[in-house]
This record gives sequence, structure tokens and C-alpha cells, in this order.
Amino acid sequence: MQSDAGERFELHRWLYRTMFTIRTVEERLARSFMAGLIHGACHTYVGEEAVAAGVCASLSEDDAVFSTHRGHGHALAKGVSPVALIAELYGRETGVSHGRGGSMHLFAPEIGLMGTSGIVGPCILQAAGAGYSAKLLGNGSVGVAFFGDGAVGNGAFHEGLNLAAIYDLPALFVCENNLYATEVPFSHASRNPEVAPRAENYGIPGVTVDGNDVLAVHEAASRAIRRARDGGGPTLIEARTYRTRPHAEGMGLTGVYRTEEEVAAWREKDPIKMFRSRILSDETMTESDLDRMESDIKSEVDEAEQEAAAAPWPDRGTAARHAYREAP
Amino acid sequence: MQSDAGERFELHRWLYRTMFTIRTVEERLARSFMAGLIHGACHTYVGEEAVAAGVCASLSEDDAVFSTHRGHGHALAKGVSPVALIAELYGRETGVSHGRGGSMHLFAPEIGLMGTSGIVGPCILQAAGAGYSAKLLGNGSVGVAFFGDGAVGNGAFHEGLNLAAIYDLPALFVCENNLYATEVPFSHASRNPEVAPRAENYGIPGVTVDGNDVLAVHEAASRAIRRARDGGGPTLIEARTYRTRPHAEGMGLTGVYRTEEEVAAWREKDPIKMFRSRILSDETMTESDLDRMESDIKSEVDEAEQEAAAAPWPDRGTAARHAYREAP
Amino acid sequence: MTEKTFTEAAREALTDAMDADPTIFVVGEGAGERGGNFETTLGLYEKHGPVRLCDTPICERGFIGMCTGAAMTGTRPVVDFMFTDFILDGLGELINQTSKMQYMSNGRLKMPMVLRGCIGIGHSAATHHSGSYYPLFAHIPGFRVALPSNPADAKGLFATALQSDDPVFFMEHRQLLSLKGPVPDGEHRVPFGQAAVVREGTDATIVALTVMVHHALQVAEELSGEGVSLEVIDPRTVAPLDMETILESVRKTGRLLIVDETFMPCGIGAEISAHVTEHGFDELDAPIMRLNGAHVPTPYSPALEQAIVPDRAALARAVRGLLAE
Amino acid sequence: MTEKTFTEAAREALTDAMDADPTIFVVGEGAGERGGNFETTLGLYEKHGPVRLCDTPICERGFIGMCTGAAMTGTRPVVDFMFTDFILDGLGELINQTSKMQYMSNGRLKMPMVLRGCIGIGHSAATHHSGSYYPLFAHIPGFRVALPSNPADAKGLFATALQSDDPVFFMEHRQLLSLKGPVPDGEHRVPFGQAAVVREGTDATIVALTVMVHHALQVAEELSGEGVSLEVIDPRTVAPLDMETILESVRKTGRLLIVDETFMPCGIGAEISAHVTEHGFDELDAPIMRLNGAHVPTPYSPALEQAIVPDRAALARAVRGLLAE
Ligand SMILES: Cc1ncc(C[n+]2csc(CCOP(=O)(O)OP(=O)(O)O)c2C)c(N)n1
Ligand SMILES: Cc1ncc(C[n+]2csc(CCOP(=O)(O)OP(=O)(O)O)c2C)c(N)n1
Ligand SMILES: [Mg+2]
Ligand SMILES: [Mg+2]
Repeated sequence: MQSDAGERFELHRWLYRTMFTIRTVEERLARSFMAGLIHGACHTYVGEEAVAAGVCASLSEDDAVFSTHRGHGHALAKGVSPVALIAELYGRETGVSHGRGGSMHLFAPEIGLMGTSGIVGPCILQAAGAGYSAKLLGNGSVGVAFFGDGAVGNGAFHEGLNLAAIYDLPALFVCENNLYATEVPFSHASRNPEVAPRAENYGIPGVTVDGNDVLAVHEAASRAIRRARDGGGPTLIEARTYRTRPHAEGMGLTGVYRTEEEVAAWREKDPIKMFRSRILSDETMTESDLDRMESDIKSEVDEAEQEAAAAPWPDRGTAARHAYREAP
Repeated sequence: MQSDAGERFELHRWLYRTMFTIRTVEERLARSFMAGLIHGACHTYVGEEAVAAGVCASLSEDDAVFSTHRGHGHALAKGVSPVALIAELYGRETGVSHGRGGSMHLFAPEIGLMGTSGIVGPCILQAAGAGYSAKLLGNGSVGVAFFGDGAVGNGAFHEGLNLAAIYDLPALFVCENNLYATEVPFSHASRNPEVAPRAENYGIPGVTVDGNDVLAVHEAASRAIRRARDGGGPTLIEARTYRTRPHAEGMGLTGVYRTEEEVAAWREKDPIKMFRSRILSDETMTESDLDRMESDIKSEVDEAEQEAAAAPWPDRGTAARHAYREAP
Repeated sequence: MTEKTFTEAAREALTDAMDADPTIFVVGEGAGERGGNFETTLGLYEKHGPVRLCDTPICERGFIGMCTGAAMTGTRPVVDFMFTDFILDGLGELINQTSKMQYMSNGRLKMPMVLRGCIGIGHSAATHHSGSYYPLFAHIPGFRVALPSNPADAKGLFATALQSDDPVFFMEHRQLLSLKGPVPDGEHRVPFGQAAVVREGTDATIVALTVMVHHALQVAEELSGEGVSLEVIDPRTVAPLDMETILESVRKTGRLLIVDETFMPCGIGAEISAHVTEHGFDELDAPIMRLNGAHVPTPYSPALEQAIVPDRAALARAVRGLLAE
Repeated sequence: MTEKTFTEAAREALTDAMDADPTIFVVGEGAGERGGNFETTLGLYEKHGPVRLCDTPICERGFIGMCTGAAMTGTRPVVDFMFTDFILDGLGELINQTSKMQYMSNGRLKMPMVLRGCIGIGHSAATHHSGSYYPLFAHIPGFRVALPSNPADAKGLFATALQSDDPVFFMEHRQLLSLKGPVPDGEHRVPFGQAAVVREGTDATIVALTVMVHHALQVAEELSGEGVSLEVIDPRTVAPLDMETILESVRKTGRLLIVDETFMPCGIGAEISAHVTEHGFDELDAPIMRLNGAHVPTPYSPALEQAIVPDRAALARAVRGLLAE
């Protein structure tokens, strides 16, 4: 059995590696978007890496994650390889959804990434459903939904949390409150600036965490996941965070909805920068450990990009396959 | 200008008359249902009369009411005549919806009854919409939705209240919490037994009232309606009440879901009986005033029933009219 | 064979399937202890308890979405929707999620989900309790749509639905629920995409859906007295739609009428007609005709309700018209 | 006439209508200060403020229901839905409420509501941003459905929509938004239910919808070099559908092909084919044919996306096939 310190080291390493991988892939994708290599929309997760990493650290491949249009980070944290993600956005056969999905439809069910979605809301209901399966099958797994503040005013939030609550489902609802839905501020979409306390309505626990503090996210999520596995029912986590890139690539970084100063202030609270300081002060890793890890990741992502760019296109003859499971 | 006592007398008389009319019509309809005169389903409002009466007392014909499958009481309180209601359930041309609607689709837009509905939920959204019109037109009217506890777990509740809240719409949301949705207890549909406090989520006031106390309902509703007309935005009222008849005619009065004792206990709190005592103790009317009013109403309803039963059927040649406003 | 009602026959398929497959669960308002609004789950709660017979709040979108997630993760949900009108609030989930998951995941997810409940006009149910809407589901890729017209098919098609890995609508016409008929005992499955020729004939083909099958059979019987020989086909599923059986019949009769209670524009009749025109044009001796309910919401009054649904007289008239062409 | 893009032309209709009718308001995510995701409301917020240009939370069902209530009470809402995929969550409201209010109220309520936004496949938008779904709306009684294919019609049909007392879908194909063309200045209205014969010909009729109109015109041009004379019809609205113009064309050509990007089963092509078969059977010299996009969700990869949409080569092949019959 590992020592506590060893576990802590492993955890920190995993979290840092995951966050830095997400950041590196996203920045790579942003450049690829400019270069015309990405065919559809591309919503990056830059600035929010701590949420996906902090939550997924406590999940296994048997737990089911459901995500949104901004799902690259969740996919990578759940174990999708950079090359499979990049190839998907490049529209290639080797992409995680074999080119059928693109940025907003990432599927790797074999490792519990049950799909990201171009529609706001459904992931909440589907995570409840994964919880229902787990409850019926008694297999101890958990359904997890990631969604934005934009989903909070949607009926799926209300119906999904209520269903999970009344059936005591093993589910975790993670609201990534980054203050804006596209360019509509949450303060316009709701008179109530808080998300987590709404859990009370449904008779379940609600927790607010600093979404840029990966250890805080991890702590809250691992407690909620343990609770769910133990039959304690669902939890709502509100992770307060911020995207420091535009809503989607090609859009403005700021606009009528937010200021340069606001973006700059949040960049100061960059989750990777913050965690790096923490690791160094905790002395779980050294400056050179981290530098080496970063440069390894950069090379890996570069290679992944090259591999993706060289990957074959899907065979157009297969385009009509898989709409149905069975032949009529 | 009338004296306060005069106003009080008028109010009490209107409330008692309205409640007793609803009760009399509903009991008449229950007999008609047994006799096969009603063609579709029939959900009566017996036991809940104080809510419709208490709210509608403060509304004018320019205010818009949207209701549910259990809408006879709202229709009558909003000013639909007993004969127009009964004729509708009898499927006649003189019915309030000219035979197109039946029990669950009562329309009298000329007096602000904008429709009852066979679908749970939409009335909440539509009342917000009436509020939107009122706000845009600046005409001082109010949109009112009546709905059951069964609608509380529905996305329409969440989305509708939120929209009304963020736009400060002149709207009133009246939840008739009668503890059951069909035969599913509210305690099964929600871990949270309260409805009114959920208003906080949306940043609007929520008020719980004894829904069997017509003056309490009236007091809460008139305050909320005044507030709405004055630009103060929407209010959620939870009226705690009980139906002392089956969910729909032809179903059991009790069943796995509730006991005889529970029904009997609520019958003790009959809103009409309670209000009668109150009137007598307040001395706004005498025993004989009330008896006379009751017997007048009974005769009126009897006549209405006879008129409805003798009314012509709609012309089958018109069945396809009004699906569209305009010729192609 | 045992004489059973339509509802009993379908319940038998469900009962057997739930015994055999512990991953099946049923959700719906009243699907639990109450045994279903139409007795669809009677007796099953006692046997399997509240997790497999799950009473829901009134949130059709919510529980359809929940069941979609469940189907993706190893269980087999049955949504008992009471009336099809109620699941329209869940169409976003159904169309954007349920129907697309297999495709989006490149076939790695399956979607073993059954949506079952009432359709159809009758009993003055009015417009919020009488919708059919199956042409919408046939339009969308990814769904199967079964429309049983008798107890035996109710059992057989439901049994197939409960083993399908595609999402299936199993739609029960309100006027058929208490219809009795012989039902095969034991295992009985009716495959999807196999129409039934329910009456053979040579002069014209009537394709009829759900309750209209019965009208068509009666009209065929009536007109046989006049020497008219009608073939009646019940497609049984409209997605997939067994066009081969219909084309074969048209090759024989040269004349085709499609009768369907629900709306004409972009309906099942349109699809059948277009397909036959394209693939059986030379077999046609007369224009293909359609008989549908009026293109209006369902009125409540019996006087109006009757007027918008094709009855036997209208059907007989349409047949005569077709034969006269 | 002034050269304008499709989006500019539609915005002109909206701008004029909002000036003339103070009861019009627009709701949508980004419809306010941002001027619309596709610049559909650019400049209007400054003029009319936040009540008439209303930014919404992401609750399509909610704001469609709210607008339904508003339309019932004296105002004229325009729902700017961005992509048609997003309003599927509101189909319950649309089908059970919006489309039925006039009928249920026996014509005493009207429903002056416009639903406008993007449809169609292209730009690797993938399956949640490329739906069309207009056959669903054409199936349901109560709706009007406009499908402009050029800037002038965008202005004219939108102007008509903004005066209609029936609920109207105004659906803009994503590949047409930046298309330029001459647009009549001042008041310009295109009535519903009047197809445009966009090219006259004698050998065969092609009915094409939205973006396919442009493919059809190019193929007609190409084939004219081979001496083939094609008539091309743009129905412009599919509810109502101007069958008379189509039938008249078929009387002349004897041959009909319907080309539509979206799904075939129970689609617009099925309806047109069935109608022509029933009412123009004797005019037909060949089977009516349909050309549609594949019956699958939209894949993302350009390699796959191209494969599921009818292109000019497929259209030319279909025409040759039709002429060879
Ligand atoms: C039902 C639906 N409506 C509208 C959209 C368009 N849309 C895509 S992302 C987005 C904003 C989402 O905001 P939020 O949920 O806060 O997530 P964030 O982008 O901030 O991560 C919107 C409106 C959509 N995808 N789905
Ligand atoms: C969307 C929808 N789902 C299901 C139904 C069937 N249904 C009719 S009434 C009812 C119960 C409603 O309960 P509640 O809202 O509490 O009103 P109550 O009957 O108690 O007055 C149900 C489930 C419906 N009408 N609409
Ligand atoms: Mg956000
Ligand atoms: Mg109730």
C-alpha cells in the first residue's frame, strides 16, 4: 500500500499533467482553427481546466461522463488521448467519434465518456439516467454531468436534479459557472447569482467551490462521488471559474459583455499557475519536475497534432452507417 | 364612493356566490357524468373553490387567466356562465368553446379566460407571456397562471418563473397544492414539501396561504396583483388545499394514495363551510341571506343545465374551421 | 392461443420480458404501484418493486432524457407515456439525443429504449389526449415505430420492441385497448418491417393503419357482397415500412388506397404513395389515393369528432372512387 | 432594387415592420444588444431597447411558451431561434399550444407569432446545428412554413410573416445567409402559397427547396447545353404548398423530380408526389422521383457531410434517370 505522501504525489502529478495537457491541446486547437484545419465550431476550455481535472481524478472508466459544447477538457480528463481529440476536430477517421462528431460530439463510451453535446441541457438528464442504471445494476458507478451557468435556467436542470433527488441516484452535477452564456451574463439570465444553494429545492446537497483551485474541486467532487457510490444520492457542485478565451474561436475575447480588465484579473487566477505555486510550496514536485512534464506534454501534443493531420479521412461510403443498430 | 363596510359586504357576497356557484356546478357535472351526458374526462374543483374565487376577485376582464385540466372553477370565477360551461362539457354549440374544447379546453378570451389546458405546465409560460404583452403595451393588466403541485417538478415551472422574474413581468403564479398529482403524492414527486420558498431561486416573492381560507387567498393575491400592476414584478403563491372528490369523475375517491380519514379531515376544512361561519361571525350577511343566495344559485344552475341539455350540437360541417386564421 | 385483450396481450410481453431481462425498467406517471393508467403494468410492481416500476413526476422531458442516459449505460428503459401528446415536451431529447446517439458514437452506443402509450382519436378526448404523430417519428432517422392493430400483434411487436437495440415507439390506439382476440401463448415475436396481408383480394389494395385496419376489413366484407375483391394490408410497423409487400399487392391489383386516421400532409400515406409511384408506376391502373382524418386539431364534441375521422362510409366511398378510375 | 445579402434583406423587412407595428418584439439568445447571432437584429436594439429586443436565457421551451401567451394577448412576438435544432425542446409548446389555440378557441384567438432562424447542412456544423425539420411543421395543422431561397424572397416572405395572424416558421438555410441578390426597395411582400417558376422548361419539372433551388438552376443550365429543357419550381412556402403551379408544370412536362436536402420519409417530396399522383396521374409520362439527403444524422467530417447531401452531380444523374424513363 502507498503512503499518503505517495498518493498525494500521484494525485498532484495526475492533476497537473491533466490540466496542462488540456491547456496545451486547446492552445494547439486554437492555432489549428486559425489555420483552417478545424471545420466546425471550436469552444475551448482554457481557464477552466481545474474543474474537469479535479472531478475526473475520482472517476474510473466505469463512471459515465456527459458533457457540453465546451467538452474537450472533460474528454481529455476522462482519458481521451490528444490525438483522438485533435483528429476528431480535423474530421478524421481516427478521431474519437470517427469523424461523425467533431468538437461538440465526442464519444468514447469504452472509457465512460458518454458524449459531449451541441445542445445545452440534456447532459444533466442523461447523467441522472446513468445513475439510474447504476442503481438498478448495483454496480457502484456514478453518472456525472458537466454543464455551464447557461443550463441553470433550462428545464433540464430542474427536471434532472429533481429526478436524481427523488430516486436517490448516484449522480454528480457539476455546474461550471463562468459568468457568461455565450455573451449573456448570468446576472441577466437569473435574478439569483448563486447556483449551488438551489440544490436545497431538490433536497440534495449543494456546494460552491473555487473552480480555479483544482484541489478544492477535487476535494468537493471526491466527497460527493463517495457519497453517491455509498447510496447517499446526488450532489450539485457549483465551480466558479472563467474562460479566458472567447466563447468560441473566431469570436472576440471581449465585447459588450465583458472588459479587458475582467479577463486580465481572471488570468491572474489561472488555475494552472495557481496549482503550480501550490505544488512548489507543498513540495510534492520541483520546478524541474514540472518543467520536464510540461515539455514532455508539449512534445506529445505536437506529435498528436502531426499524427492527426496525417490521418485518413473517413470513407464517404460509410456515411449512412450506424443510424440504426439493426438491419430492418 | 362606497364605505369600507359596503366594500366588504360586496366582496364577501361575490366570494361566497362564486364559491357556491362553482360547487353547485361541479356537483351537477358529477351527476351528469354518471348519467353519460359528459363525453370526455371531467376533473372537478370541489374543495378548492377558495383559490379561484380568492384570486379572481381582484382581476378584471383585461387580466389574462391561464389554467389547467382542473379549470372549471377558474372559468366560473373569471366570469364564464354556468350554462356556457355545462354546454361545453355537453359538447354543444353554445358551449364556451363552441364544443371544440370540452372540460379541459375552456376559452373565453373576451373576458380574459385565455384557456384551460389538457397539458400540465404551459399555462405558466403563457401567463408570463401575457405579462410580457402587458409590459410592452403598458396597459396595466396582469397574467395569471393556476396550476397544481404536479406542475412544480416540470421544466415549465422553472423556465416560466425565471423568465417572469428577469423581465419583471406583471404575472401571478398560483400553485394549488392539493398534495397529489393524479394519485402520485407530492412527497414522492419532490424531496422538498414546500413550493412557495422556491420563489427565492428566481429572486421573486413566494407566499404560502391556506388555500381553503378564501379571505387569506384574496388578501395574498390582491397584494401580489397590485404589486404586479405597479411594476413590482411577479409573485408565486402556494395555496394549500385539497380536492375532496376523485382526481377525475369515475375514479376512486381514495386508493393506495390516500385514506378515507384524510379526505374526511379535509372535508371538515371545507372552504365554503369555513367562509360561511366567517361571514356569520363577521355579520356581513345573515343566515337567511346566505340561504337565499344558495337557493338562487341552485335554481340558476338547474336552469343552466336544462338549457345546456337542450342546446344544439355543433354543425359537423364546421369541424375543419379555425385551424388557420387566414385562407392560404 | 388464448383470447386476450390488446392491453393484456401487450402486458404479457412485458411481463415475460421483465422476468427474462433484469435490466428492463418502466417509468411513467402511475406506472408503479397503481399498475399504469391503462393497466399496462398491473401486477408488476408487486413482483419487481419501485426501481423497476418507477412512478415519475410530471416531467416528460426529464424522464425521457433520463431514460436515454440509462439506455446508454446498460439498462433497457420502457417509457410509459400514457398519451403521445404528453411526450411532445420530450421531442428535443428524442430527436436530438435518443435517435442520434448510435450514429454520433459511430455505433458504439446502443439505444434499447421503448416508448409506449396511447394514440388516436375517440371518446371525446379532445386535442390534448388524441394525438398520433407517428409520421414525425418515421421522418426522423433512428427510430422504429410499431402500430399494432390487434392483440396478437400487440404481444408480438412489443416482444420485439423489448429486444430491439434501436429506440422503438410502440403506439396503442385508444380504441383498440379493450379489443379481444386470440394471442399465441408463450414466446411470440412479430419482426419489424413485415406487413401483414390481412385479407387477400384482387381488385384494389387498401393499406390501413391501426384502427383503420378494422374499418378496412369491414368495408372489404361489405363490398365483397357486390363482387368487389379488396386486399387489405396492415404494415404493422411504419419504420421500417415493408414496401415490398405493398408493391407486390399493387402488382396484382393495380389500385391503391391508403387510409390513416391522422394528418395527410407529409404522412405515412404520402410516403407509401411516393414510393409506389417511383417503384411501381407501371403497375398502376389508377391514381393512388389517400384517405385521412381532417387536417385540424381534434375537436371535443362527438358531433365534430366524428366529422374529422374517416369512417366506414367514407372509406367505402373512397374505394368506389378508386375502382371507378 | 438594391443588391443585398439574404440576411440584410430579411432584416430590412423586420426593421420596417418594427417601425410600423409597435407590438412586434423579438426574443432570442443574443437578439438584444448583440444584434443577433447572425446579425438578424443588428441596429434594432439601439432603436427599440431591451423590451422589444429581448435577450433570453437558454430556455427555448420557456420563451416559446411565453411568446405563445404574448401572441394571445395582443402582441406579435418573433422568436429568433438561431438554429432550428434548439427549438425542438419547445415542440410541446408549439404543437400542443401555439398551433392549436385558434382552433380550440373557435377562432377567437389569433396567433401572430414568427419563428425564425437557421436550417440546413453545411460548414461541418454536425448534427446539433444542421437540422431542418420543416416536414414536421408541415404535417401539423396550424402552421405556415416559409423557405426563402433568395434575398428578395427573404424580404418578401418575412414581411408577409410579420403580418400573418397564423404562426409562421421562417427558415433560413445557413448556406444562403450571405448570398447576395437584388431586393425590391420599399414595401415588398411575397404571399404564402405562391410557388415561383424560377426557370421555364418543357422536358421535366424539378421542384427544389431552399438551397437546392440553386443546384437545380445550375443543373438546368448545364443540361440545356445538351438540349434538355428543365422547368424549375421553388415552392417558397411548404405550408401552404402551391400544388396548382406544380400540377400545371407537370401537365406541360409530364415528368417530375423533387429535390430536398432533408430526409425523404414522410417529407415534402412525398407529399408533392402523392398529391400529383392523385390529381395529375394522367399527365405523368414517367414515375415521379425524389432526391433527398441521406436518412441519417448529419456527420461532422467534411468527407462524410458531403456524402449525405444531394450535390449537383447527383441531381444531374437523377434528371437523366427521369428523362430516360
Ligand atoms: C438548447 C440550446 N440553445 C442554444 C444553444 C446555443 N449555445 C451554444 S453554447 C451557448 C451558451 C452556453 O453557455 P453556458 O452553458 O454557460 O456554457 P459556456 O459556454 O459558458 O461554457 C448557447 C446559447 C445551444 N447549444 N443549445
Ligand atoms: C404533460 C402532461 N403529462 C401528463 C398529464 C396527465 N395528467 C393529467 S392531470 C395529472 C395530474 C396533475 O396533478 P396536479 O398538477 O397536481 O393537478 P391536480 O390534478 O392535483 O389539480 C396528470 C399527470 C398531462 N395532462 N400533461
Ligand atoms: Mg457559461
Ligand atoms: Mg395536485
